[in-house]
This record gives sequence, structure tokens and C-alpha cells, in this order.
Amino acid sequence: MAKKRELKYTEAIKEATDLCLKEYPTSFIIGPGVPDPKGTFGTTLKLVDKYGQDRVLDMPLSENGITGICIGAALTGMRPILVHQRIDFTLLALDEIVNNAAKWHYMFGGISSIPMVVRTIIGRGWGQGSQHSQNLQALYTHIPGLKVIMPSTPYDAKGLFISSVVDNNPIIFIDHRWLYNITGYVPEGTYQVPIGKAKIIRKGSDITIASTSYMTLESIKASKIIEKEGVDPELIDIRTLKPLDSDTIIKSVRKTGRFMVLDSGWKSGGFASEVITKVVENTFTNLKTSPQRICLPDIPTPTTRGLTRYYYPNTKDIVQTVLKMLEWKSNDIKSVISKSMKREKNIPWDIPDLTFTGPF
Amino acid sequence: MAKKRELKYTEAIKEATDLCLKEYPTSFIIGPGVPDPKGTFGTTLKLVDKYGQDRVLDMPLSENGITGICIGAALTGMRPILVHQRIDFTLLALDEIVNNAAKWHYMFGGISSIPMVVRTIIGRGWGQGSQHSQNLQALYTHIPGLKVIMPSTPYDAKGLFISSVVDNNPIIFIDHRWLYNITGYVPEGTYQVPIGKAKIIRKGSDITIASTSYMTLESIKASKIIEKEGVDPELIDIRTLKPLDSDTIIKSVRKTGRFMVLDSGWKSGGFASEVITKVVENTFTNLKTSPQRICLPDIPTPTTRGLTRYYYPNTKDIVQTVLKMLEWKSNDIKSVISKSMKREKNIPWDIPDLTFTGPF
Amino acid sequence: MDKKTQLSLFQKMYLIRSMEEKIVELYPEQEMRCPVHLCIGQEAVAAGVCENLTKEDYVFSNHRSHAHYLAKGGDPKGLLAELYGKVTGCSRGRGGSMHLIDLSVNFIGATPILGGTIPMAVGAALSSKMQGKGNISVVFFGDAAVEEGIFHESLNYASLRKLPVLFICENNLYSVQTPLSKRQPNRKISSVAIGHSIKSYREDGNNVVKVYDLAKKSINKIRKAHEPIFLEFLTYRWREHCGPYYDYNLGYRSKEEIEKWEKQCPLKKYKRNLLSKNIVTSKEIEQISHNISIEIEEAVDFAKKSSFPPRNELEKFVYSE
Amino acid sequence: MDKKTQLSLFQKMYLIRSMEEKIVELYPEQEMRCPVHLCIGQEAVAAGVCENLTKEDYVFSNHRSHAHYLAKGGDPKGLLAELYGKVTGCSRGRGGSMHLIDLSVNFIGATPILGGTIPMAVGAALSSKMQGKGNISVVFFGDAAVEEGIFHESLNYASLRKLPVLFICENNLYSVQTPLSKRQPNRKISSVAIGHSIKSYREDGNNVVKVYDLAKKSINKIRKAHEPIFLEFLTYRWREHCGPYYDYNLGYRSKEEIEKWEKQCPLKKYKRNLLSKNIVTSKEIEQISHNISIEIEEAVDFAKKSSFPPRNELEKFVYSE
Ligand SMILES: Cc1ncc(C[n+]2csc(CCOP(=O)(O)OP(=O)(O)O)c2C)c(N)n1
Ligand SMILES: Cc1ncc(C[n+]2csc(CCOP(=O)(O)OP(=O)(O)O)c2C)c(N)n1
Ligand SMILES: [Mg+2]
Ligand SMILES: [Mg+2]
Repeated sequence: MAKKRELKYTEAIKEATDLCLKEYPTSFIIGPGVPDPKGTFGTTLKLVDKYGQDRVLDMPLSENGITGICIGAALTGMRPILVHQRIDFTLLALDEIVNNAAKWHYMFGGISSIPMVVRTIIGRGWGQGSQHSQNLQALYTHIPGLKVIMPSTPYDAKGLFISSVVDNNPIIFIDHRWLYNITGYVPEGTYQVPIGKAKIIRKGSDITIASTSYMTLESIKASKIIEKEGVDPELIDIRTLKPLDSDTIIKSVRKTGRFMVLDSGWKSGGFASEVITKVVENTFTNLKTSPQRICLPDIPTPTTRGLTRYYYPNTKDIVQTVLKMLEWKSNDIKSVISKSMKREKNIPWDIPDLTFTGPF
Repeated sequence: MAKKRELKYTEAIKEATDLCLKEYPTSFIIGPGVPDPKGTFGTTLKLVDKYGQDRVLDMPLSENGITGICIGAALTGMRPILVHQRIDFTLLALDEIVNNAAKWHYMFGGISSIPMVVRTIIGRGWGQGSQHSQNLQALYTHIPGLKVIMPSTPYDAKGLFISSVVDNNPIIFIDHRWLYNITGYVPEGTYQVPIGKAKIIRKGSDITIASTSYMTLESIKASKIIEKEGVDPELIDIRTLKPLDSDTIIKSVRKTGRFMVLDSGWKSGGFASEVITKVVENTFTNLKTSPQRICLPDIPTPTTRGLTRYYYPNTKDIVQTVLKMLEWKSNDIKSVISKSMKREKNIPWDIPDLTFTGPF
Repeated sequence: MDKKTQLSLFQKMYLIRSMEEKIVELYPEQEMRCPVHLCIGQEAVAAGVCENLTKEDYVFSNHRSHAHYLAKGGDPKGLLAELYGKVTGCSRGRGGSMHLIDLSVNFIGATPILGGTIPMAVGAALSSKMQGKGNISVVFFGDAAVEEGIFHESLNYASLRKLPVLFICENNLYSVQTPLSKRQPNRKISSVAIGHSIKSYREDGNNVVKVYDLAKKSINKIRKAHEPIFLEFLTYRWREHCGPYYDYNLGYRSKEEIEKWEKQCPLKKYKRNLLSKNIVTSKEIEQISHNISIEIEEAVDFAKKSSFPPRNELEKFVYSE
Repeated sequence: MDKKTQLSLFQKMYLIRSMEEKIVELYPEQEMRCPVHLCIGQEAVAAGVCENLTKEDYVFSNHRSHAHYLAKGGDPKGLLAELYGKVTGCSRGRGGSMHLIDLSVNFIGATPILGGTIPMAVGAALSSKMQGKGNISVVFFGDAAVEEGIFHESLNYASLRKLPVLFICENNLYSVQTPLSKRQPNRKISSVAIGHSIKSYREDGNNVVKVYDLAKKSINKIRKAHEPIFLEFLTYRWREHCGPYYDYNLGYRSKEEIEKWEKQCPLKKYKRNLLSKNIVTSKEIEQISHNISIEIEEAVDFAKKSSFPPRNELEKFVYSE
């Protein structure tokens, strides 16, 4: 059998964008630097050569205004894709996104709609600091009328991106910067991954671990460690944060009786609280122990790696928490940790992999 | 004994502002219409006559800019109080509030701080619609570095407002429009109500009901009904949403074994999920039944009273849910409801009381 | 200007005025349960501008939107039913006065967040350009919207891309009870647009002929030269900022000022003008008035008799299919 | 201009250039783990403006802040230690290159959200006015910040209230890799300020004497007339937008363009000028250079030897007491 085609996450996004621009003549992509020689970390590279400046657009640094402009275009027949290099900048556009885009279809009685994708990037590490590495997905998941997507694989990134462009609603599509170099199987041509469906990526019976975006990679790493210790976790990649596929999660927790959720955002009032609440409301009598969440502490992001080292939760935290939930003795947990974490120690904690050299 | 002095909520806020302007010469208040003849629903009425135009300021409609201006003033010795007539408008200022104000103290290593109050109003009903009656407190409670206050009584409004002006951090102080006409005991002169402390407003043993702002009034109404049926609820007014006084709530739930939270915001990813998650994490083994939340459905606010009638949760919903949690039979619940709700039926659901005639 | 246009201008203004007066009359019944921002005194701007538009042209508006909606040809029934919160309203009752729409005449939408629809008009113009349509885009907003950053972001982009959009600022000197002098430096609002390299003019907004002429010239220019234009019209709101009453008692504007502007009533002035120049007869005026009052009574009847959206509509339309 | 000032201008520019070159040298060691936006080529603006400021005057800055910080008198040790993420950094390592502060010289803060600090400068000026202080407020920003609505909101308020604030736009023709022509219409940036009724001038930003003179005149005017002024300086960034390297290879700007600007090196030009007019001797230049290189070596040493903030600092400073 021929080896399956592998693409980087960035390439998957680019290919999806390319296909959408080709198939939907009313679609266009706009964002600061989108047509520039670096092409949004490579995700929009050279699309301008193929589709021209009228469909692959740079823009002034006017986040709220351009969002409103995209809404106006969407209301009159276009399908805009608006790209922001950091989710921090979207705070400038929250007015148009929340006050207008999210509510338009509802407040005008279903008469018109806004097919628009706002693609943006969250991240961590390498000294981006408080204003350049926020994980603000929770703000968006609270707003009725928005859909919020956070893929974790190149396959899903492509399929969900295409679904987002095809969808008739405003979509917040969030990439995690640390996924950009990962590779995976990506079919050629157009395909859709359904919005609103979580994915069970490992079947198991001891505990349900649901996660978003990059944290799914951490859950897989943790799973590999605990598997060896005889623990059998069920892993769920949430993929669509809103509307949340709670059915899949609930079904799993009814089976396993234990639940943990991993999210890259802040803990208090974060997306993880919503998932836990949904689970508790629906599986209370099945729960063997209190659900747990692993998120960022309620602290702005420090710049120095002297502190980010302790700021970001990692595989170790997951393993520890799972084993505690399974009532392991603390000495046994310690020995698993020290055994399994040796290798990890050599990778600096502020880069996704050893090829990464900054400055972004 | 002399009758205790009663003030309206609006008067309590005004008196607090007055006292702060008097006692803190570096404080000032600014907002669209703050010095105008209507004085922000009366809460700033005539303060300009007393303190002059240099301390009681109107402003251009530039929400983000004026927020930044207040931050700049706060960084150089002033204590600004910034007022927005609706929380919907603060979405325009989220950049300065979240990217700058919330993080400044942290990201500059504690070197400078931003003593600033952003006072804003949430509401409901009377046809304000999707863009003029959002309850967006959840957005703010997610952000480290902010404090979020939502009083429910004139007494607390005054005391918490003074505490907010004195505090050296950016504070989001949220009034619910439907509290403006309520009256209650308010002492003269300066006093503080501590930020970060919830208040037990009724001791009880059967269930803990925690609530924010206006929903506290609903919890009291519901409590009066279920008391008569022999149910003994413990009512907690959360008052400070961030930092959340989870200790008080947890202690109560450990005692009652049942928990319900009422919030005026949307359900998904709302503030209520955080409270439930905190409770479950800390009282799992004490819980006799699944905690419940009563919030807005995940729907933008419709304008017509034909739909707001079904949109806003009310006393009936609370009573029903409590009795269900106490495992009452559904027929018994129905009879309590029909017995107790008769009087309520005559008050239209889209106004806080019969004196209210719009248009705001 | 031909007679048809002249009659149409009068008709538009009269319709707007009558509708607003009808709202004034009915509002105290407390059955229209939503804020209303009436435009009595400001009718000439909407009428004079929209008279130059085709059905294909897009219009966007703000909180004070009744005039724009009616001048563009929006259905009066849909407006009144919307104010009453009925399912037959232009937004199925979900919007109220501040959220009007009538796609049959390309009135794309009005919303009350200041400045919110200004970029949308620019986006619609971009969309027309991308799709090779020949229509233009118009947005109405007040003097306070100019203070919002988004206004400038929109002008910058329209200018950069030379988009066919007409910006109409109705400068009525106040934002709620706050005068312009407390919000902006002492310079013409129209001069702001020049900073963005946009051609910009200021005109008396209570003289419908002047409004019409300037709008005509500007719209022709936009259609030909494919570039945005900014117009500032000086006008005045007679009633309170929000609601049906006068607000003399508040004291934020002087009686003299109000009276001065009432003398500049765009409707009376124009009617006098039409009659004195014998362009129309009183008979014709009466006929128009009569027809309009019937149209409005029908709309009231329609609105009152319509039903509220059914309960099962609450969850509908959160998402589009 | 007296000799002391001339030497000071040279000294400031040389310090900035040397610091940036040192960062270029050390950055590849991958020990300064934060983005850096170098200002090589743009030194004259910061030096020429700040030379006119007193310690009491406030300065705010953006992502490209090293020059502003140093020109205002910010501690070089604090800067370098901050880049290394050390607890001795000006922000205790929490900020990195994009978050500089030195309150001992009233450098109130630099942050990287475009336009974010512009209103703060206006607010600081308001605060000075309220407190009856005589100092002024200065904010540095790039050509792209002008596209942000908040820029206009800030200018409107400064103009309305006649606040003592100096707006400095460093127009280096690009935002990241995007040229001005893709972002703004073809007009002078300085003309935007005029729309807000603010006096506005444009000048060569690579000629430190011209910068100094214009800034001096403007600052005197601000101090006396209590009103804001806007200055646009034309200049050029030599290195890549972010990071230590050149970026000729990317192709978004031509080799000729870069070479043209390199010939306009503000530092070389000024040095040549000082020497040719016999204002300073090469000996004096050498002495200054020598002292600066020692100062920088000491700062490097200090930064490298300092320690990271201890683990228990992570939770500290979320709230102020
Ligand atoms: C962003 C925002 N801030 C504040 C308001 C509250 N508000 C509603 S109408 C209005 C007055 C606007 O004045 P102007 O733009 O001059 O229009 P006018 O009412 O005079 O027609 C204000 C401040 C709002 N709707 N949106
Ligand atoms: C609100 C916001 N949007 C986007 C960015 C990303 N960004 C960082 S620096 C920069 C370029 C800014 O250009 P300019 O203002 O001209 O300053 P220069 O880098 O040329 O000195 C951009 C777009 C940002 N920091 N903030
Ligand atoms: Mg006005
Ligand atoms: Mg630049």
C-alpha cells in the first residue's frame, strides 16, 4: 500500500484555503500580511500569485473596521475569510464580532446571514508575553450565534476549515501556533469534517479525557505513559467548542465514570468549566470521583522562561492527575513520573520542537 | 428606635460617588452623559454642580480611547471612574481593559498599577433587544487581573463602590438596571464592603442557592415560596464574581449537600459554570444531587415581549428546580407553583415594577 | 428637477413625518415596548439622499432609522409591526425600532451600536466592486458616530480602495443630551474626511432641495469615478433623544435654539415653496396627505392585529442553516 | 544648539545603535528568548525628540521601543536584563523587549498592541492638567498605528481638551512586510491630524538636527499654548521587522530602496557633520564610543549574570495591594 500523503498543519490550512478560493468564487481572504512573503506563518503563502490581489488581500491595521467590512460583504453575497495573527488582536474587533456578526441572523428574524470565517491564532511561549499569547477561546464560546472551532490535526484542520467556509454562520477558527509544524495524513481534494462533532481518538474504559487543540497532543503523550501502567483512558478531541458535542462526552463518561478536561485557556470562567458543568449535569450518578480540569492558572502570561516553565501545564500534570483520580498511592505516582519524564526533560519548555528558533 | 435611612439603589451609587469625589481629590468620573440633566439614570445627577466640569466629565463616544485615557491618568496619579450606560458598549473597549488594564501590574513586574473603576450597566426587557441588553459579566470574570463586582442591594452598592474606588486595581462594577428602583437601608457617610466576600443572606440547611445581582432578588422571592412548603434554603449573594469567594459557597454546600446557582448571563460558558465547577471540585462527596444552574438560554436577546416572556428565567423556574432537586413529586410541584404564582401573573414580565414606563 | 421628483421628495418627507407623529400618538399606550428614536425635524436628509438611489443601491442605518428605512422604500407595515413586536414585523419582532431591515429594497440593516454599520456599508461597496455590480452603498449616521474609531477605520479603507460608498453624517448638534462642543474640537466634521483623502461637503440638512442636489452630484460622481464621498448635513432633532416627548424641560438646549430650528421645518418650508412657486396645488398636497394617512392607518391596523411570534420561535434563527 | 546638546544627541544615537548592534550579536545565542523589534536606522527620531524633554515629561512607546527607552534615559542594564528574562530586568523579566518601563525617568511604559499606548499619553496629559503639573506627555508610534481607530479617538480628545501631548509618528513606510500604499490612501499621514484640528508637521526623520529643531519648537509651543501637536518623521528600518537579521531576501522591498536609506544613516551623517564642522574632535567621538561600549558590556554582563525570577514569583503581582 502506498504511503499516505502527509502534510504539515500549515500546509493543510493553506490547501483548504486554496480549495475554497477555487470552488467558491465569492470567497476571499483578507488579513494583515496574508499576501506577504511570509504568508501568515506559511498558511497563506503564494495564494496571492494564484488568485490575485482582489481575492487575497492585505489590510490596514483596523481590526474592528475590517471585521465590519467583512460583515457588510457577507451580507451582500460574499464569503469572507478574515485572518488575525494573534487572538489578542481580535479584542479590538469584539464589538463587530459579538454585537453584530453573532446576532445578525437572529435579530433580523432569520432574514439574512453572515457566512464569515474569522481565523486566528493562539500560542504560548518564547517570550511573547501577556499581550501576545492569550488563549481567549472562552470569550467566544460564551456568545450565542458563533461557532468556535479548534482542530488538533492537519486532517481536521483542512476538513473543518472547508466546513467553516461553507457554513452560513460566523465562525471563529482558532489554530494553536504549536501545531503548525506537526504532520499528519491529509487527503487531496475537498472534504469536510462536520462542525459540532467531537472525535474519540482512543477508546478506553477507565477515564474520559476531553481536550481542545494543542492540549490533545498533551493528552496523547500522557495516554502513552499511563497505558504502560495498565490504565485505559478514552481520549476525546473536542474540535468544535461551540456548539459543543456534549453527547459524545457524556456517553463516554457514563461508561468510564471519570472525567478530565484539558484546555489551553485560563482556568476561572474558562471553557473547561463549561465542559465540566455539562458533564456533571448529565452524568452525576455515574461519576466515581470529582471531574478535574487542567488549564492555565489565573495569571497573565509572563514573558521570561524563568516563569513560563511553571506556568504551562504539561504531560506530567496530566499523568499525575489521572493517577490520583484512579486513587493511586502518591509514591507509585512519583515513580511513574520520574520513570517516564526523563526524556522530556531535554526539550526546552518554551518551544514546540527543537526546530523552533523564534522570534515568533 | 428611629427608622433606618432608606435609599434607592441609584441614590446609593450616587452618594458613594459623591463621597469618593470628596475624599479622594485625585478621583474623577467620566462617561457619556455623566454630567447631563439625566445623570446616568440619576446615579450621577448634579454631581457636576458640586465638583465642577473638571472632575465630572462628559466624553466623546470613543469607548476604547477613553479607557486608554483613563489608564494613562491612573498610571500618573489619578483614580478614574469610567461609566458606560450599557455593557454592550464596553465590547468596544475590551482591548484596553483586557490587553492593558488587567495585565499592567503583572506584566511590568508590579512596578505600577491602575486604580480604575469601570462602572457599567446590564439589563433586560422592554425591547432593548440583542445589542442593548446583554449580560456579559462572564467575559470579564475570565480575565486575570480584573475584579468584577455585582451588588444586589443599595447597602452593598454603596459600600462596594467605595471599596472599588479605593482599590488599586481595575474594577468592573456592574449594576443591573432592574435594581435601580429598589430601596434599602444605607448608612450615611463612608463605609466599605469588602471586595471578594460573598454574603449569606439566609441561613438554611436543605439547599444552597448562590446568585448574582438581580438574580438574588429572584432567589429571595423563590425562597419565600418554598419556605412556606417547609423547605429551608441557604441563600448566598455572591457580590464579587472575581475574585470569587468560593470558600463561603463551599462551606455552605458541604452543609446542605445541594447546590444551585442563578446568574443573569447566558448559560454556556457563563459565570454559573465556573461556580458549579468550583463547587463540584471541592464538595463532590458531599453532593446529594447534581448541582443546577439557572441562566439565560444560549440565544441572543429578542426584542418583542412575545418572546422575552419565555426568554428570562423567573421565580417559578427556581421554585420548580429546587423542588425537583429535593425529589418532590411533579404533581406536588405543580400545585405549589399554581398556588404561589397567581399574584405574580399580574406584573408584566418586561418591567421591573409597575412604575417603569420605558423607553429605557 | 422635474415635478415627479419634487412630488416624490414631498411625499417621502410627509410619509416620514406622519409615521413619526403616529408613533408619538400611539407610544403612550405602552404597546410599542421598545425604545424609539424619532427623526422629526430631520426628514429632509433621508428624503433628499434616497431620492437619488435605485433599488439596487444598498442603505445602512443607525438607531435613528425610521426615516432612512421609509425613504429607501421600506414597507411601513413592516416598520410598525416591528415596533409592536409582532411576527409580521420586518425583523419578525426580534429587532424593534433599532433593528430595521427590508431586503426587497436593499435596506440592508439598521443597528444601534454607534458606528457599527459604517464599515458594513464599506464592505457592501467592496462586495459590489468584487462582483462587478454597479450599485453604490450609503450609510447614515449621527455626529457622535464620528467619534468612534471605527468611523475612521472605515473611511481609511474606503479611500484606500476607492470604493463606491456615500457617507452621510446627520449632524444634529447633540448626542443624547451632550452638545458637540463637549465631544469634538471646534472644526467642521466634514474636514475629518479630508484627512482620509475623501472629498467632503457640508450642507444645510433642512433644505430638501439642497440635500437632493448635493446628493445627486455626489452620487453621480461616485458612480462614475468610483470613489467615496462624505456629506455632512446640518439638522436638528425636535423631540427627546429617545421617546415621543419634547424635552425642553431638561434645559440642555435653549428654547430659542429649538424655536429657531422649528422655523426651519424641512417639510413646511418645502411645502410653502412648492405651493408658492405653483409647482403643486393644494389639492395635490391634500391628495398625497390623504393617501399617506390611509397607508399609515392601515399599517397601524396591521401591526395591532398581527400576533406575537409563537413561543416555539424563541430558539429559531440562532444559527443559519 | 550648544555643544553639550550636540554631543548629547550624538551620544544618545550612538548608545541606541550600539545597544541594537549588541542585540544583533547576541540574539543568535538563543538566550534572549523574546521577540525584538530593532530600530537601527531610526535612532534620530528618539534622540532628537527626547533631547528636548525633562525627566518630568512622560514618554509612552510601542513594540519598537528600545530607542525611546534609552533616549529618555532608561537604564541600559534594565533593558538588557529584561530581554534576558531576568528578575533584574526593568519589568522583572515579566515583560521582555515589548514591555519596557523606567519610572525613574518617567518612561511610563511600552506595549505592543498597536495604538494601545496612544490614549494613555493623552490620559497622562489630562492627569498633568488636572494636577496642575507643567510636564508634557509624548507618545511614539509607527505608521500602522494611524490605521487603528483608537489613534483617532485619542487625537480627538487631545484636541477637544487642548492637552499637552506630543504625538510622534515614525513613518518607516512599512508595517511588517506591508507597504503603506496597501494600507492607507496616498496622502500625508500628518494631514490626518489636521482633520482633528491639531497642528501637524512632517520632517526628515534621519536628520537628527531637523528632528531636534522641530521637536523643540513643537514642545515649546505645547508647554506655552497647552495644546497637542502631531509630528510625522520619515525614516526607515534597516533590519527585519522582528529579529536581528536583514531581510533583503524576502523581496518585499527593493535593494535600491534599502541602499538609498542606508546612505541616509542618521548616525554617520551626524558624525560626519560634527567632525567636518569641527564641533567635536575624533578624540571626543572615540571617548564617547569607548564609554558607551563599556556601559553596554557591563549591561550584558549584568544581564547574563542575573537570575531568573524565582518560582514563587509566578503568582505575584496579578493584583496590586
Ligand atoms: C457604541 C455606543 N455607545 C453609546 C451608545 C448610546 N447612544 C445611543 S444613541 C446615542 C447618541 C448618538 O448621537 P448621534 O450619533 O449624534 O446621533 P443622534 O442620536 O443625534 O441622531 C448614544 C450615545 C450607543 N448606542 N453605542
Ligand atoms: C492591534 C495589533 N494588530 C496587529 C499587530 C501585529 N504587529 C506588530 S508590529 C506591527 C507593525 C506595525 O507597523 P508600524 O506601526 O508601522 O510600526 P513599525 O513596526 O514599522 O515600527 C504589526 C502589524 C499588533 N501588534 N497589534
Ligand atoms: Mg446627533
Ligand atoms: Mg512602520
